[in-house]
Order: sequence, then structure tokens, then C-alpha cells
Amino acid sequence: MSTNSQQPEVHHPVIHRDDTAKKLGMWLFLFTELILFGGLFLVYSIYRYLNPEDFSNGSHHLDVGIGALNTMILITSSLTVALSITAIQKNKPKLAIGLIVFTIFCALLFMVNKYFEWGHKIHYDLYPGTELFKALKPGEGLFYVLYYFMTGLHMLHVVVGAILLGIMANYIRKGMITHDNYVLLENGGLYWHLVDLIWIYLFPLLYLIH
Amino acid sequence: MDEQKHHIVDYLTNIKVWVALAVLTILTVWVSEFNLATLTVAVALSIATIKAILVLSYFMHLKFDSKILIIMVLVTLVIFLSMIIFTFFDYLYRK
Amino acid sequence: MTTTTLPNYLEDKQGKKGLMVWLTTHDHKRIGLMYLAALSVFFIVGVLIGILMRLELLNPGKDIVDPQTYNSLFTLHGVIMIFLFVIPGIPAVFGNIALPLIIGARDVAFPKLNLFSWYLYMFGAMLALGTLLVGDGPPDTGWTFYAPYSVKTGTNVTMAVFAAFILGFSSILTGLNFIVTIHRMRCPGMSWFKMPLFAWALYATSWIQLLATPVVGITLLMIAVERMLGIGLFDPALGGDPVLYQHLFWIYSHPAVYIMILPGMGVISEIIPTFSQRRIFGYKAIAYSSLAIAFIGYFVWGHHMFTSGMSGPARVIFSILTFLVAIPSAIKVFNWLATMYNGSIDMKPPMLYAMGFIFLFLIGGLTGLVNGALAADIHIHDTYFVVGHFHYVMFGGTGFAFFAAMHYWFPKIWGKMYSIKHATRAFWVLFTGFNILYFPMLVVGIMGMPRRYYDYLPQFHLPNEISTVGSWITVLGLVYMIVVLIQGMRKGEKAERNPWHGLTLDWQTDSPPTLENFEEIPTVTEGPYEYK
Amino acid sequence: MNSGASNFAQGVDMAFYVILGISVFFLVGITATMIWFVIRYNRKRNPVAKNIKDNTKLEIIWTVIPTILVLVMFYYGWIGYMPMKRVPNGALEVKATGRMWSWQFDYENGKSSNILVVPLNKPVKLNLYSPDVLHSLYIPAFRIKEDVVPGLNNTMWFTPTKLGEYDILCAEYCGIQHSYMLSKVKVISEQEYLTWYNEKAPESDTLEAVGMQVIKRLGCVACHSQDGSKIVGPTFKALYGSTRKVTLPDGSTKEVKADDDYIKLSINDPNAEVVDGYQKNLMQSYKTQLNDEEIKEVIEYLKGLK
Ligand code: HEA
Ligand code: HEA
Ligand code: HEC
Ligand code: CUA
Ligand SMILES: [Cu+2]
Repeated sequence: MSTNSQQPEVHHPVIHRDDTAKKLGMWLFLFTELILFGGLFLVYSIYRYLNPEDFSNGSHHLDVGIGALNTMILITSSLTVALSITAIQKNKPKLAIGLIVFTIFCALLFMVNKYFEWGHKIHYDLYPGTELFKALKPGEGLFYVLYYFMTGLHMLHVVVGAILLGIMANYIRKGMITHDNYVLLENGGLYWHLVDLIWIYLFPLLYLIH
Repeated sequence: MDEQKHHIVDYLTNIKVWVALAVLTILTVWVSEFNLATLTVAVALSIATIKAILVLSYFMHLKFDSKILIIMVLVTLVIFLSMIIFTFFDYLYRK
Repeated sequence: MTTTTLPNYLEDKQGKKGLMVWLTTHDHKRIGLMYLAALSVFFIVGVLIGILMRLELLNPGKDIVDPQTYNSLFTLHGVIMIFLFVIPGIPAVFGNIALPLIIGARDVAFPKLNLFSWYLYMFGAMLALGTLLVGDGPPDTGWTFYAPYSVKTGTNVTMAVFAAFILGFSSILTGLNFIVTIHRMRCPGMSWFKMPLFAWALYATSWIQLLATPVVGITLLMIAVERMLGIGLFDPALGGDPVLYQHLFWIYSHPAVYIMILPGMGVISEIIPTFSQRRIFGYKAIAYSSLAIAFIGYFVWGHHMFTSGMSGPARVIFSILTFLVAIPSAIKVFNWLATMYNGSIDMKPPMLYAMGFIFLFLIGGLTGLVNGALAADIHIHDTYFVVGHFHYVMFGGTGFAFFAAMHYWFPKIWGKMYSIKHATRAFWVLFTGFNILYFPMLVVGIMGMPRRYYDYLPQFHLPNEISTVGSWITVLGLVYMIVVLIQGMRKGEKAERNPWHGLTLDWQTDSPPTLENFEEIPTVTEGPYEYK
Repeated sequence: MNSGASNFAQGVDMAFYVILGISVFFLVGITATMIWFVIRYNRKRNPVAKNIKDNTKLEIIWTVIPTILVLVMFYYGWIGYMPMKRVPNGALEVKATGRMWSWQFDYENGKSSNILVVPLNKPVKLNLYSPDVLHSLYIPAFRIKEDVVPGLNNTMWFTPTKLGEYDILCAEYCGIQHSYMLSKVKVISEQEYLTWYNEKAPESDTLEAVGMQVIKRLGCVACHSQDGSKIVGPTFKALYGSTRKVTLPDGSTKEVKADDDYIKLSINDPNAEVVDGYQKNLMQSYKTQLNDEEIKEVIEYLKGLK
């Protein structure tokens, strides 16, 4: 391969900032997250296919109201993250921070809801290991195990996402994210949208499909 | 995905998308009250997919990003769906 | 290019002392070497365990260990070899060292993330080896962790499973890093089809790492949860289906075998044109076949489950796809062969190892076809024939490609040269030992000896004996080779920049390369193998 | 490969030989070409390489030919396998239980045996059942193998075509004694089979106590020794009447005397009281397989093991 010198005399070239690379990296990471949940979706779909009745019974016992409320909360928080990116692009850091704080507030609300939802079930001994749980039909047991597993893993992502966004808000405050350097915020936002995206499927699969 | 001028999605577009998502959420809950028999799953998943496409293209900017990223997303989805479909080749035909 | 004024990467200390220079480095070449160091240690542990197993199998009945110990041995052997050695192997070591060099970049896209992957790898490895020391003894499930046995057994499965989980994430992050590097950091003028084939192979591999590994992550997590909380996702007593576990496991682990072999094929695609001083034949065919293997490889996992009770139609579909995935491999072999035609072939050790690779991979691949045929696999499944198959492809394929890479980039990495004469001899010992070790396994498998057998029936005695003797010769060859390389590293003659007269960019910079690889980022105007 | 002894042997061997033939051809061909190139185009003999352009025609040829060949291979694999899925009507049905670590074959009339006895040239269908983990019933001489999966009712069938005794092996890893989970299939003439099938369990012609026979048939001896050594379960020797330290499911421990009730409980619900130093979940309940009468016999036998 023939080579020739392009920029003579530059010894330590400034490695220029590559936002596209960072964004691509984030997307690739999201793909792995998607497949991680994908494994659970696969298990869900097979067991649902094998035990349709039991799954439908199980989902009747979930509270659609709380589920729908949480869906709304997540959608709204997704909106505010998206808006915060627009705000930073238009050079309005204060507004951006405000929107992010609101997003984190939504995350908290989401978790409070989940706390009540899980707490309610646990109160009734509806969790793996109890006598009540052992008395369930196998398919229903599987449904609840998957319910806890999937929503639990999702909640973990909510927590991580909220922490990430908190860091981003701090970066904006410190001026590390600005109107011409906001790829970090975009990446934080992408992660948050993924959390939303997964919930968009979890909600009907667990709560709605009777 | 080459250096391109960053496209800014304005506030209003975002809010419109949000309204659409909210409406779809209400719709899917409402529809689930009816007994659609075999269609239940299909309807719920179709609505979810419309929502997902909205989130992907506007909130996640996919619509304004380079083609190659869209291809990557599609490849990922194809592989994910094939995992499910090929597993079902086993379960569908078990006696 | 003039000689450089920058220090080379081995000398540069960046104001730090001792080991810290290494442990905090962001330099891709150093990280590659740290992987090499760690990998070699684990690999040697794996080999020792292999030798112990062979000793036990020398005669029927008990030779040296108890059944429980034996079961732990093959589990650890499998886990170490797969998760600690062949999967990270070529990408983490030679991908790290050579990828930025051959595409003319100063480093990978995310150097810090690269170091982080190494730490994850070490952490996972420590967990895996830690199963030996803590709890109720090392796992005894086989590297496949099949439920429900893996849920029932009292050994340290949970920890081993977490180890595999962590190692998976290390692998994912390496893949992510490489994809972004290849997309964003090719030097000016290097369009996709002017990119060396090793980079193509790594690109395809990275996509498998990225999209397949999470599946095994979540699956093993399910096993861990099942063990810790007693909630059955795969326990038939609680409505679960053990076969579903197998699906999930192989959805990852079949693509994983292509994670192992594709980078090896990439190495071979570099070596053959260099040592034939000829343009590679069918550049595009080789590049595309990497992508094809990566893609089709996702849809053949069921061939590990032909006797599991999977439905008939599924068996047929998986069998036919298995055969289709063999074709891109065949295309590669034919193109390599055509590249040698009318070349000017220099049988230096890297080329020897490449030839060894082709021969052994052929046997491995062709026995794979036997496995892929429905009827034949019914007889062959879970016998030593399969054990023979996968050692031929993993050790004869990936292992030999690893050695080839080690001999090929040696002068670049160390700036020194090993003894060609001794390296050649070591090859022949290794190659001979290899075939004596593994060929009898194919035979005894056809005779019907199942794998994971602590003890066996008398009619299987002879092949096992031969195989054990082969294992001694193999290890002799291995030790010989390692000694030669270490000697070269310490006292070898100074190597030139380009001892093999290669055309790719890695050979156009110093040996060892400077800290940032190139004085100036090169610009390319031609494909990577345009020998005149 | 030893010569096959069932109706499937031919199909399986055929697939094997076809693939082997094609493989040997390519292996030898490619290796020979490689060696020839290495000699002919060695740098000494051929110091300057000649560059040759890619050739699309060649690429197509060596894509299409292997494709055809693999389809041929697939075809033979497929036709060899097809009949394995079609169980003929009227096949003799036997329930084959694979458990840690023994095989048990139950016939329709209630006869039970540790080796599989089948009549020559009659189709036999095995219904595979496992109470614990995965096993795999493998008869190399018949070229058949199918996993025994707990919770799944896998089946397999074959027609033996040669008289004789052949090995049965467990081919799916199932724990410490996996390699000892062996048995035999005995192919006898139909007449002999009928006498065997209809004769009562050979009570009088052995000196073994009934309890002993039960223990052997159900495979208890795979885990419990009678000479004091530990396999995976406690030895039966001097068990009866001794004091046992056990753990209850809630984690508490207590001491119990190994009397009749204790042994009965240990057999019917092994996890209720787990002996100290041993693992729970390994032993499965034998509630459905042993009646009270037989348990009594077992207890009698245990009493004798001092
Ligand atoms: C590096 C790893 C690696 C690679 C590359 C392969 C490659 C292949 N493998 Fe292998 N395989 C394993 C690692 C690997 N395998 C492991 C680890 C196991 C066991 C896991 C366990 O149970 O523990 C296994 C098990 C395994 C099984 C399951 C067996 C069983 O358990 O019953 C099967 C079945 O189809 C199979 C098939 C194949 C095929 C068809 C290929 C093909 O990709 C091979 C393609 C190559 C060639 C065909 C050679 C080149 C061809 C020519 C030169 C031209 C002539 C060819 C034609 C005419 C087509 N493999
Ligand atoms: C790459 C993977 C790899 C390698 C190299 C080996 C190497 C060896 N293996 Fe294998 N083996 C497995 C992967 C591997 N193994 C797996 C996955 C299983 C299945 C486990 C299970 O059932 O769960 C298995 C199972 C297995 C069995 C079957 C156990 C059973 O079913 O009961 C046996 C039996 O003899 C065996 C023997 C050996 C021996 C003697 C060696 C070696 O000791 C031979 C000597 C090797 C060498 C001399 C060098 C090879 C060198 C390289 C590949 C690169 C060198 C790199 C550096 C120096 C940095 N192995
Ligand atoms: C897979 C191995 C296995 C098989 C097969 C098995 N057992 Fe056990 N058995 C165990 C283990 C392990 C224990 C100890 C843990 C426990 O108490 O559950 C045990 C405990 C016992 C005990 C209590 C022993 C003591 O020391 O207090 C009795 C009695 C017993 N088994 C009888 C039987 C009989 C009778 C059979 C056959 C019908 C049988 N077992 C088959 C593994 C096995
Ligand atoms: Cu039963 Cu192996
Ligand atoms: Cu495979």
C-alpha cells in the first residue's frame, strides 16, 4: 500500500472531538441492552404460548391503572428529556437543567408507583417462595416470576438512567455540556428513551394481554 | 453517519409526539377492555410498535440521523425477531 | 518516512513507575500485551487441566482423580478455554495491537473503555478461578450449565455463572470499541474495500459479540436467580422447560464459535498474501464471506439440540442452515489456496502455522458437516466425535491462528526476532502431537464413547491410550514454542521495520511502533495487498 | 464403526459415509494442492510472484459446487432421520426411566427390569421419563439416541435386526456417576421374549432378599453403598436404628432415630429431613414407585445390614 504524508510537521495532532463516534458507541450499547431484554421477551413468549390460560389469569391480577399511570409518567419523562436536548441546542442551559430535574422527578414517581405495586403483592404473599405462590398453577408461577424479573430489571435501568441524567444536569451546570458540545446529554437521553421503549412493550405484554 | 449539521427537533414537534404517544396509550388500554380473541396480542403489539417507532424516530432522532444507523437498528431487530421465530419452529411443531 | 523522534511504546513511561505504567495505560498496544499476559496464564492452567484429564482417561477405572474431581476438571477446562481463552483470544490480543495499526489510526475509538474491558476481563477471570477456592467446590456442570442439573448441584455454579456474565460484558465492550473504531478511524483514503481483511474479520466478529452475548448474559442470570431464590424458570416441576434453556444457551454459544474462528481467519488472510508476495485472491469474496458467516451463524444454533426432543421441522430447518453456513468458510479456503498459486512462497513460521491452520481447520470443519447431518448427529451427538470436532476447530483453527499471529506480529510487537529454525521445529512437534491427541477422539466417538465420561468401557481403551500419549507430545511442542518465543523476546536480534515485506500499514511504522503508532497519519491510495 | 443392529443403522451409516467420502476428497485434494503450491512456487524456485486478477467465474464455481454438495449431505442426513420420527402402529411400548444413575424399563404388563429385553425384528417404542435431570438413552449399535428430559415426554423407537447384547449408555451429562449409568439391550427371538415377558419375577431362584431386589431395581444402589462407603447418599450399612442429624426445610436441625417411620419418610419425601453433610434435591421421591409392602421389605433388608 503506498503511503504519503498528509500533514507534515504535526507531532501531537489534536485528536479532534468525534461526536458521531460517541453517539454510535451509545447506540451500539443500546443494541446490547435491547437483546438483553430480548432474551426475557423470548422466554415470555414461549411460556405464554405454552400456558395461555395461566398467563391471562396472571395478568388479570395486575393493576392496569398503575401500569397505565406509569406508562404516562415514562412517556412524559421521555418528552422532557427530548425537550432538554432542544433547549441545550438553543443555548438555554437553565431550561435544560429544569427539564432534566423534572425527568428525574418522573423517574422517582415511577419508582414510588412500582413500590406500591410490588408492595401490594408482597403484602399478599404473592412472591416466589411463599405457600400461596407454591399453590399457584405452574404457568401462573412462571408469569409472576417473569413479571418480577422483567419489571425488576427494568426498574434497575430506570435507576441507572436517572443517575446518568443527574450527572448530565451537573455537567450542564458546570459548563461541560454546552450548546455546541452536548453529545453526552444526547447519549444520556438515548439511554432514557431506551428505558421508555422497553416499557412500551412491557406494559401491554404484562398488563393488557388477557 | 458523517459530520452533518445537527438537526434540531423543535419543542413543538416533540410535544406533538408526546400527545400522540399519550393517545395511543389510552387507546391500547381502552381496546384491551374488549375481547378481541386472537387479535388481542396483535392489536396490543401493533400499537406498541407504532409508539416505539415514534420514540425512535423523533425522541431518539433516528429520522434525522444517517442511513447506516437506521440499517444497524433494523439488522438488530431482524436478528432479535429471528431468535424468537426460530425458537418457535421448535415449540409450534411439538406434539 | 524518516525515523521517529517519539519514544516507542515499550519504553515510554509517562512519568509513572513500575507496574502502574501498565495498569493505567490507555495505549492499545499495551492493553493488548496485558491481555496476552493474562490470557497465557489462564491458558496454561487450562492446558494443565487438559493434561490431567487425559491422564485420568489413560486407562479405564480410576487413574489419578475421583469422579467428582474429574467432572470439575472438564467444567473448568471448558470454561477457561472458552470464556477466558478462545473468545477473547485473537480480538483482545491481536485485535487490540494490530487493528489501529492496520487501519492507520492512533488508537481505538475509546481507549479508556478499552482498559475498562481489560479490568472486567480480569475480574471475571478471578471469579471463575475463585470457584476453585471458595464455597462448595468448583462447578461440575460442563461449560454448558444445562438446567436442571446446574440448578440442583451443590457446587459453586452461581459464582461461575456470574464470572461468565462479567466476561460477556468485557467481550461486548471490546466489540463495541472495534466497531466504532472501524467506522470512524480509518485513515484518509481507506475506503471500506481498501481495508485489510483482518479488520473485516474483526468487524464481523464484533457484531456477533455485540448482538449475541447479551443473550447468554440474561440466560445465566436466570440460572443464578433460580439457584439463589429457588424460582424456577427452567425447572419442570414448576412448569419450566429445560429445553428452552438450551435454546437460549446456544443462541449465544453457536454464534460464539464464530467469534472464535473469524478473527483467526482474518489473521490467515493477512499472512497468506504477505508470504506469497501476491495480491490476495477474491478480496471481496473473503470480506463478504465474513459477514455472511456472522449473519447466518445466528440461525443455526439448533444443531446442538438434535436429540433434545426438539420438534422435527425445527431439526430440519436448523440442519439445512448449518450446511449453508459452511459455504462461506469453504469460499475462504479456496481463495487462500488460489492466492498461493503462482506466488513466491516463503515458508517462515507464520506461513507454516497458516498452512497448519488450513489443514486442521479442514478436518474440524468437515467433521462439523458430519455433525450437521441429522441422521449422523443422532449417533455422534455428545460423543467424543464432537469433542474431536471442536478441538480441531478451536485449537487447530483458532489456536493455530493465534500462534500464527504471534509469530507474524512478533517482530512488530517486540522489535526483535525469534529463532526461525527453532520455531519451525516447534511447529512440527506441536502439529504431530496435535493429530495424535485428537484424531483418536474422532475414532472413539464413532465407536460410541460418550463425552464427559470419567470411566469408559474396555473396548474404548486403545484410542484413549494413544490420545493421552499425543497430549504429552503436544505439550512438549507447546513448551518448545513458548521457550523459543521468550528467548526471542529477551535476546533476539533486532528486527527491521518490515521483515516479511508486507504492504499493510502496520509494517510501515517502526518496530516497535511509537507511542501514537505513526509520525503522521498515513493516507492510502490503493488496496492493502497490491504487490507489484 | 461396529456394524449396525437396527433398522436405522443403514440410513445413519449411509449419511455418514457420503459425508465422509466428500470430506476425504476435499481434505486430500486441498492438502495435496497446498503442498504442491508450496513446493512449486517456493521462493527459491519462484522468486517473483505473478499477480493474477480475481476471477468471478471461479468464485461462482466454488460457491455453487459446495452448495450442491452440502445439499446432498443434508438430503442423506434427512432421509436417514425421517423414519426415526414415524413410529409404526402396534410397536411394543416400554417405559424407559432414566434417573440418577440407573435405567429402568417397565413393560405394559407391569414387568420391570434393569436391562431392556426386546424381541428380534419387532418395532419397539420407548417412552422416556426422567424424574430428576437430563439423561440421554444411547445405543451405539442401533445408532439411536434421544434425551430423557424431565417434564417432556420424549419418545424413540427402533426395530432390532440382530440377536445379541448391546450397550446402553447415558450420553447426557447427569452428575457424578454419569459414566456408570450403563445398561444393556438384549435382543432375543420372539419366542424367548414371550416366555421372558410372561414369567413372574424370578423370586425363588435367587438368594437375594426381596428388599435387596427392590433396591437394585430402583437404582438406590447408585447412591447408597452397603459397605459403609459414601457415594452421594449416606451408606445403608448400620443405618437402621442409628441416630441421624437432619436439617428441616426451614433450616432448623434436629436429631432423629432411624426407625421405620423415618426411613419411610426418607423414601417418600427425601427433602423433608435432609441428613447432615448431604445435599438436598439429589434424591427424588419414590412415593409413586414403592408401595407400603415394598417399603417394608426394604426396611427389613436395611435392618439386616449391620
Ligand atoms: C471455533 C469453533 C467452531 C467452529 C468454527 C465450528 C464450525 C462448525 N461446526 Fe462446530 N462446534 C464447536 C465449535 C466450532 N464449530 C463446539 C465448541 C462444539 C461443541 C459444543 C459443546 O457441545 O460443548 C461444536 C459442535 C457442533 C455441532 C453439534 C454436535 C453435537 O453436539 O451433536 C455441530 C452440528 O452441526 C457443529 C457443526 C459445525 C459446522 C457445520 C461448522 C462449520 O462452520 C464448518 C465450516 C468449515 C468447513 C466445511 C471446512 C472448509 C470447507 C472446504 C475446504 C470445502 C469443502 C466443503 C464443502 C463441500 C462444503 N458443531
Ligand atoms: C480452545 C479451547 C480448548 C483447548 C485449547 C483445549 C485443549 C485441550 N483439551 Fe479440551 N475442551 C474444550 C476446549 C479446549 N480444550 C472444551 C470447550 C471442552 C468441553 C468441556 C465440557 O464438556 O464442558 C473440552 C473437553 C475436553 C475433553 C473431554 C472431556 C470429557 O468430555 O470427558 C478432553 C479429553 O481429553 C480434552 C482434552 C484437552 C487437552 C489434552 C488439551 C490441551 O491440554 C492440549 C494441549 C494444548 C496445547 C499444547 C496448546 C494449544 C494452544 C493454543 C490454542 C494457543 C496458545 C496461546 C498462548 C500460549 C497464549 N478437552
Ligand atoms: C440420586 C441419588 C439417590 C438415589 C437414586 C437414592 N437416594 Fe436415598 N439419598 C440420597 C441422598 C443424597 C440422601 C441424603 C439427603 C437426604 O436425606 O435427602 C439420601 C437419603 C436416604 C435415606 C436416609 C438416609 C440416612 O442416612 O438417614 C434413605 C433411607 C434413603 N435415601 C433411601 C433410598 C432408597 C430406598 C432409594 C431407592 C428406592 C434411594 N434412597 C435412592 C440420594 C439418593
Ligand atoms: Cu444419566 Cu448421564
Ligand atoms: Cu454450533
